[in-house]
Amino acid sequence: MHVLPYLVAAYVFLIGCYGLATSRNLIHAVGCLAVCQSATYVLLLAVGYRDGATAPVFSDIAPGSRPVVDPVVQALTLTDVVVGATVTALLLALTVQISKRHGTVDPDELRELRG
Amino acid sequence: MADAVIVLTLLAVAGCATAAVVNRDPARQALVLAVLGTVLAVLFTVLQAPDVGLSQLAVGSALTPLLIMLTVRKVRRRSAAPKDGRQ
Amino acid sequence: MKARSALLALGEVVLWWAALVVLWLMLISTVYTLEWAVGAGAAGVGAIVARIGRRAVVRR
Amino acid sequence: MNGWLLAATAVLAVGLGASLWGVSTGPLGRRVTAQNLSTALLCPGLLLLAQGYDRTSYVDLALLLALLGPVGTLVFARLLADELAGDPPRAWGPTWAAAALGTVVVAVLCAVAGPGRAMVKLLIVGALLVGGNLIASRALSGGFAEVDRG
Amino acid sequence: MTRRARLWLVLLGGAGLAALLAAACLRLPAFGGARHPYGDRAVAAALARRTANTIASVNFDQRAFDTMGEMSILFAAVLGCVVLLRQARDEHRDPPRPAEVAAPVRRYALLTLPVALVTGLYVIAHGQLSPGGGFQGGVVAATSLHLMYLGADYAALERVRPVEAYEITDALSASAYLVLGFAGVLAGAAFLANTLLPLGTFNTLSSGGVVPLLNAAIGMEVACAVVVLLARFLDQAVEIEEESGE
Repeated sequence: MHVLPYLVAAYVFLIGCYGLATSRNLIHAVGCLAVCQSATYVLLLAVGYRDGATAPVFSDIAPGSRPVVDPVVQALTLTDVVVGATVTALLLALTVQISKRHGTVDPDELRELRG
Repeated sequence: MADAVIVLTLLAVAGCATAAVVNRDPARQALVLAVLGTVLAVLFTVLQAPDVGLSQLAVGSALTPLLIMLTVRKVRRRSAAPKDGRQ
Repeated sequence: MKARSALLALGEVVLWWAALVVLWLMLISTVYTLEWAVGAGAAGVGAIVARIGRRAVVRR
Repeated sequence: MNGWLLAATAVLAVGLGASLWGVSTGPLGRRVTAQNLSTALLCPGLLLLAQGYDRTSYVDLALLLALLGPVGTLVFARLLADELAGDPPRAWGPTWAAAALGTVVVAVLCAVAGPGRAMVKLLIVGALLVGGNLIASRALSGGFAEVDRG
Repeated sequence: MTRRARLWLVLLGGAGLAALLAAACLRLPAFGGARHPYGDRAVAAALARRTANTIASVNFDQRAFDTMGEMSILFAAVLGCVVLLRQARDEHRDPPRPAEVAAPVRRYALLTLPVALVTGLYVIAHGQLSPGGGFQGGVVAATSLHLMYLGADYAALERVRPVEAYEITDALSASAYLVLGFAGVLAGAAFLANTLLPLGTFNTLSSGGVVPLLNAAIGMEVACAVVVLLARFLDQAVEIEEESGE
């Protein structure tokens, strides 16, 4: 239990990398990159967790009444999620452009085209 | 008890990530990614990060699938269209 | 006829606005003046978009 | 130590397992149905978690999932309409079961919350969840039959 | 390099990386530990500025400058998409035929659109109080508009969403963030310092000084950015056709 979240984050990152390296379709590769990104979210939030604590949001509890988890990593992750989505969009736009220019989205075929 | 639900969601995230990688068809992968987004949101809730959970829900449940499916449609329509001279 | 349709449109927007203000009041936890103002503004935006959306679907 | 968390764990275990298994195997129709059911099964879990952690502000998560989950399913229903047209998924049994689960959870939580603004919020979440899921199922089983492209 | 050789290379490198990651994981502080020095200080600072949601305080007060960086990444990514997905010279627009959607789905879309929009605005407005904020609410509000495409058709969506207006609002709200930052400089404090406005009463909409305003600016920016982004993708997927006889 003490290392399980970290190991899950590492596993998700590695499986995403494996998918990226073996992908036959650029759209699938972008999806694998999204999986890699989610590994960072899991890692960051796992670092900030505290046993028996609750969220550092005091709209419905009195400050100091309960222990709270680390807000700094949550703030890092929160912006990362939305910005990650726009980066995914940028990569998908590149994929559309590649498909227009070369007529394929298979990285192996693209490599052959370059020569 | 709180630990049980954390372990459960962590394993679900790992399983979902594996499924997202091994489903090679982009449309099917987008379906798995939509579920992965929701599962991640649940994980963030049990890790006491509702803000991040909201962010993940907003992005993962509708926005990312829409982007991927629109790209899939564009790429498929191109390859279904009559081939031009460059190929 | 034009005045009547304008009246109907206004009625629709006002109905949506009222419904959305009620929705806003149900989402929040404590009610005070600024909350009313922000809620009314947001509900106004929602009501106008609802009206434009319905017209875009019906009038084709 | 906390009955609500226990209930949430049970609901989440069923929901996560079923949606994960359904979405990663089988024909396309079943996968889309599983994606739709993941919303219907995980949203009650989130509501129970909010109650279990004794944080009313966590209800916003369930609200957003109830709003956006069906939207996500509509995306797939619309953009996969061609592929789904040949074999429209008709899974009304699981759909009604998930809707019943959502209704029961919302009803129990409403009874605990007592009359007030929190109860109305829960009812809104429940209405959006059940309505959204039924509509999304309807959309999957031929809601976009006349859409060829666009 | 053949596929097989590449796979072996990936597996070899992956195994090495996995070993290193596992070793690092074992040395990390145990999950759920009680020691969070930065977190405790951030909570204290947020409460001192009367911001109920500590995460919003970290994003828009303590680390407001970093959030400006995030915002510029967002802005640049959207700009990149607009450039990449513009209509090329050898393409033409072919408006799609009106679609007939099943009546219950259309009614659902028309009813849910305002509800989702108001919920998105609620999430933005209460960002510094309850979970939520500009990033989340902006995405929800932008997504809600696209119910018009899902429940009706592309022409209906374009009625609700004049893209030019959203492009302008995107730029305006991004500059609003900067202007709020420079207002701090003009007032004699640092860039983006939270000294401009009274801190207000804890747990109300006007608490936290400049946090609600920055939050609203980000909300508008994200909402408009997502709308513009999706507009480009929808244009490409639905409307823009290549000239067939090239």
